[in-house]
Amino acid sequence: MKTSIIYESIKLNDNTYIIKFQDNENIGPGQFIMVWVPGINEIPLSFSGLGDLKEITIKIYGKASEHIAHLKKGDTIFFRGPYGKPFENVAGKKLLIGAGTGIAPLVPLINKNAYGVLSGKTGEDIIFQDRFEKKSIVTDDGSYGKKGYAVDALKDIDLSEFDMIYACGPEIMLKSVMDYIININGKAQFSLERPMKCGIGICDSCSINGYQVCTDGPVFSLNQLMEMPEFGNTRLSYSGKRIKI
Amino acid sequence: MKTSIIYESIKLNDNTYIIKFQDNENIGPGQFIMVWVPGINEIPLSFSGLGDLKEITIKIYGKASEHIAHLKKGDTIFFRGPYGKPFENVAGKKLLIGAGTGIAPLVPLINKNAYGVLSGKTGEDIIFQDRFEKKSIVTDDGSYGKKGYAVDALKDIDLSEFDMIYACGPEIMLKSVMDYIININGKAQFSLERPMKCGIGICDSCSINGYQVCTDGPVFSLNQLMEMPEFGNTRLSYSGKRIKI
Amino acid sequence: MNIEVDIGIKISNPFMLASGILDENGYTIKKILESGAGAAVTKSIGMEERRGYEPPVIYENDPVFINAIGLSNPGIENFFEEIKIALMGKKPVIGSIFGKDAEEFSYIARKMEQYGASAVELNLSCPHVNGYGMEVGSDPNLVNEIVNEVKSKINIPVYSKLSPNTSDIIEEAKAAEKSDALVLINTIKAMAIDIKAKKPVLSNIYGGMSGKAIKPVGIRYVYEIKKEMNKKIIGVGGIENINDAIEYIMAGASAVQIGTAIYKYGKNIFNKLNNDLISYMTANHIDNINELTGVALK
Amino acid sequence: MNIEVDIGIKISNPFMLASGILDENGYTIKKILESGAGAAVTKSIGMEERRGYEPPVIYENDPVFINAIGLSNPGIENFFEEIKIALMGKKPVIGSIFGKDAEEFSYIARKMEQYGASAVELNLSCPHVNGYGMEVGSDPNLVNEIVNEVKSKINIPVYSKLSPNTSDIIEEAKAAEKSDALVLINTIKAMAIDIKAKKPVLSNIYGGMSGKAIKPVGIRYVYEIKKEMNKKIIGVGGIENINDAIEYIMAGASAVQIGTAIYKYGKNIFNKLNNDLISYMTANHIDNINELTGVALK
Ligand SMILES: Cc1cc2nc3c(=O)[nH]c(=O)nc-3n(C[C@H](O)[C@H](O)[C@H](O)COP(=O)(O)OP(=O)(O)OC[C@H]3O[C@@H](n4cnc5c(N)ncnc54)[C@H](O)[C@@H]3O)c2cc1C
Ligand SMILES: Cc1cc2nc3c(=O)[nH]c(=O)nc-3n(C[C@H](O)[C@H](O)[C@H](O)COP(=O)(O)OP(=O)(O)OC[C@H]3O[C@@H](n4cnc5c(N)ncnc54)[C@H](O)[C@@H]3O)c2cc1C
Ligand SMILES: Cc1cc2nc3c(=O)[nH]c(=O)nc-3n(C[C@H](O)[C@H](O)[C@H](O)COP(=O)(O)O)c2cc1C
Ligand SMILES: Cc1cc2nc3c(=O)[nH]c(=O)nc-3n(C[C@H](O)[C@H](O)[C@H](O)COP(=O)(O)O)c2cc1C
Ligand code: FES
Ligand code: FES
Repeated sequence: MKTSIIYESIKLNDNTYIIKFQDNENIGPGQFIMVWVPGINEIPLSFSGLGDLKEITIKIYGKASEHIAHLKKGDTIFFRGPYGKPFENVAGKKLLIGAGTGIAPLVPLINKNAYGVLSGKTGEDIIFQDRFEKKSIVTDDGSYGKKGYAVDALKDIDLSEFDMIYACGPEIMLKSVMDYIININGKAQFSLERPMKCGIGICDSCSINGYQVCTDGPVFSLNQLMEMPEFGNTRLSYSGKRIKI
Repeated sequence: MKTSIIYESIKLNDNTYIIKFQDNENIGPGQFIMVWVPGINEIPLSFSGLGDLKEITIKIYGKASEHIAHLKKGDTIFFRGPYGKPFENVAGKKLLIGAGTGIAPLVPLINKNAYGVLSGKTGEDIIFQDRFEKKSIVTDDGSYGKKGYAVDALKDIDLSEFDMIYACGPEIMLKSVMDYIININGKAQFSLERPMKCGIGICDSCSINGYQVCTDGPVFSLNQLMEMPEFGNTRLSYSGKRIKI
Repeated sequence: MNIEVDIGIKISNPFMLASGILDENGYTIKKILESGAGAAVTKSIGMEERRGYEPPVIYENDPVFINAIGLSNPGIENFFEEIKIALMGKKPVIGSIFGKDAEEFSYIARKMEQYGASAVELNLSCPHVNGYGMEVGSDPNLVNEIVNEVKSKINIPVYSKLSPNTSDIIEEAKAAEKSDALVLINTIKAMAIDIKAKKPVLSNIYGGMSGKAIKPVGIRYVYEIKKEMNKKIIGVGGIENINDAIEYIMAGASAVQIGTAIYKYGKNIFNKLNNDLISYMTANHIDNINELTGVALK
Repeated sequence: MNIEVDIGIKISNPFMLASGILDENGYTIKKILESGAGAAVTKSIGMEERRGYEPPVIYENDPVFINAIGLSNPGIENFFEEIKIALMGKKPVIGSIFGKDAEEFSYIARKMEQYGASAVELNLSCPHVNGYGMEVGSDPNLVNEIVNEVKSKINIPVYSKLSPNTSDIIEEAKAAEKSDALVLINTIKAMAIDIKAKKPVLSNIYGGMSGKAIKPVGIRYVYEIKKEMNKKIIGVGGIENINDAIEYIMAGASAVQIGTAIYKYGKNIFNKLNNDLISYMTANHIDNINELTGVALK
């Protein structure tokens, strides 16, 4: 297990925090680590910052994320990794689509050529909007930006002008984005989230059609996903029971 | 376990053979290998030739040495190693003292500057004498060379003219050589033989005064040996019982 | 050249996927079969859905690998679809099962047969409900009862997978004598402490050690049991390459299973093992892999 | 800063030489003590002189290390001189002993006490004469009898070294409850086959696995037994560096023994462990090493 000392903790909103810590490992955008909270749990988290000071952005869902979100300067963070295949970062124009904290792993891809589509349930869920020069914002309840889902925001954008589309968020949102862009722009990369236990391609809990999200992913190309009938459709629960997404 | 294919086998006398086999390992003079005869035993053997074609010279004592001595071209030799610390090879004049097959590990040290003292029970035991330009030969029964022990041959030689003395043979012979040269020439290296089981410094069967012959030796300097009351005096038997040498 | 082996069923090569590794989702099993495995064993399935333990469920520090998945499984009634998907891989799928008594084992075994499994593997190394720290497999009477009961109820081969956490595996093996093959070995109970956290790493504290570190224990059990009784044996534990597999075969195994090595070498390890087996047999003038089974005993 | 520990006797640091490694010749033991070991355990000594097995007696392929020395020893009557020499190292020498019954054990233990040993360690993991494949240690009644008998006959501390080749080590540990400390663990039965020779490597076929590969099993036993009973424990198995030693201590060990690692790091590993312990304690603000014993259980 690796450890690092927390350098800084920044509160983004009621339940979302940025945690910064020193780590010299060379990590690619989209890769993740398994963060251990001794005595509680171990969860996958990706990076919203990839310099010498690494940055993770974490939303509180349960005990483990709560514990990590509340780490303070000087505390120790335990983790293993980095794991998974990173996004391929292109030189040209990029469209970054992130739902909620799904925008976090896309943050390292932001540059002058990036256009952001940020979605959330409410305005509270929208983070990192100030990092983008050009962006669209949508919320389910219309409390910030336009009312609607991420895919609705895409309808106002000319997708053909982008060299690569990047998307990260709940699988159901990714599926709707895929269904929409499939006929317009074939160049897209999606970062998937499925329940993870081992993180190293051995337990089968994160699998999708024979691929392990933890090792073959979490980033998959549009072409790969098109050949996965499970995508947006079914997955295995923590116990291994096939359930609808 | 490493393996090599026997390239050539040469009979030296009734019970002594040279076995040659390919091995690219860089081995120093005096180092040894543990040769395994599957189903029979495993024994330490040093090298009489250190080129790309390695050469061991073996005298038949029991089953294992018999089996190895009778290996033929094309047969497989099993071994592990090399183990032990090698002789330090000096540039100047060298005196090489070998009793019986004890001369074998000294062969790689032979050059223009080397003077050989070869001893044996009978003339049959004298091997490698043609490799030396200058030499003395002694046998216990006087059947070849002068009658006497190695140490007797030394009495006719001006030891002070040698930059280094090298000796290998039974401990009792090494002890008598040490006792003789101790006041004349302090620059000497001795290769010891003690019962070996592990060859890697863990079983304690080859030990002498806290040193392991397999890892700290088999080559020791005169100065080291002078501080070992066990030398030429007592050793442990195969079972671990202290016995007189 | 023949690399087909017979373990009650014929499998096209001796390399099988071990239970519990990449064999929960039918699609993954299918992919493993397509990657060259001769057969695949499913995750161990029980009567009821079981969540298993919370992460961390693995500790990895090569050569040490410890897991405590905790027999998470969807329950036999929910496993039909996965088998159905896995069978699209067109090679034998073997159902691994666990239960608390002979009745449970035979119920699940019958289901596996109905679902289309080619054989069942009895995981006799799981925790026993009626006794702290005990395992089903360390009670020879219970093993005997389970094996006989399952054998009498189904028509596909039955394998018994034994635990190395015992003082007398030979007694266990004899109790499982009616099995068509013995599978040796399951993981060795072990644990790791993180000294910075000053806490055990696994949420369950204890786990099972697998991989490279346990190979010499697996080889010993295969050899020891092959010597004692003339039973088909499937070897498992720490196989990472063709030499490891050959070592198990020489010790007495007719086929071998691969688990932990997959995290190091990926699913493609099966294709590689097949290619390396052919090269090995060619170089050593071996026509039939079955010739090698148990040669180290001679 | 205190690194002295109490295991019935006080030792100046927690690092001891394990039985069977460089401890047959008194001079070697002396040298190990001079190289920083807090105490040294001798090779296991029995009633009679025993030749042990023929070479190969070891198989080494890091991380796997297997030995089958076969309890070669000079017999207790011939061991006096070695202890005498070893004691010139001026630190505690602990006599490891084995026998077939309580009477033999206590006879040898008394001799060890007379020779000047500071404690005896009962090797309860050696082959039992009255039963094929059995070990003294897997018969709790016999263990109990031996420990009680030895305890009643000598005045120096008695340690019981238990075998991991068992299904219920807790039962064994309880049978050895009267010991002043438990030593965990001995080697795990294992073997290796050379696939080119198509033969087992060790002349005895089976041997005991030690080193890195067994550390997680050792940690598990120390932790499991410390949790179950409040006994002093000496941890052994796969310790190669200070982190390994600390892991054992956190699992519940008061002291640790080092064996196999010596072939990799030499006798000087003891000096290094001492230095690294001081550095560790300084960095972690620990004043007394005893504070760390069992912290992972809390
Ligand atoms: C590859 C990968 C990368 C990830 N990167 C990040 C990241 O950078 N930042 C981040 O905040 N999270 C990230 N996640 C998600 C994160 O791992 C989970 O939020 C976390 O496991 C929750 O753990 P917990 O123990 O706190 O909550 P749990 O106790 O597991 O969950 C509490 C409740 O919240 C629900 N829940 C948990 N996670 C989510 C979720 N992600 N979305 C919706 N509902 C959820 C649960 O179903 C449950 O009802 C990533 C996941 C994956 C697979
Ligand atoms: C470091 C080292 C290097 C060695 N190098 C060589 C070498 O290059 N060539 C070589 O021939 N030998 C060498 N030896 C000696 C060799 O290892 C032994 O001769 C061998 O172990 C005998 O094994 P065996 O099983 O054939 O005979 P065993 O069955 O062990 O012995 C049969 C009988 O011969 C006696 N015997 C065995 N070895 C010797 C011996 N060396 N001297 C006198 N009596 C003996 C035994 O006591 C016994 O009575 C070396 C030994 C060591 C420790
Ligand atoms: C993550 C993991 C999960 C496992 N789950 C099971 C299981 O459900 N049933 C079973 O019989 N064995 C299970 N095992 C044991 C393996 O099938 C195998 O016996 C063991 O890992 C040794 O083989 P290996 O070294 O090739 O992994 C599991 C092993 C691992 C590593
Ligand atoms: C070569 C060798 C010989 C051993 N001999 C004995 C012995 O005589 N008595 C004993 O109790 N343990 C013996 N052991 C076991 C060790 O004392 C120790 O319990 C085991 O090796 C685990 O520790 P390690 O991994 O540090 O070596 C021996 C181990 C080795 C490697
Ligand atoms: S998390 Fe285990 S296979 Fe992906
Ligand atoms: S032969 Fe074992 S210590 Fe030298």
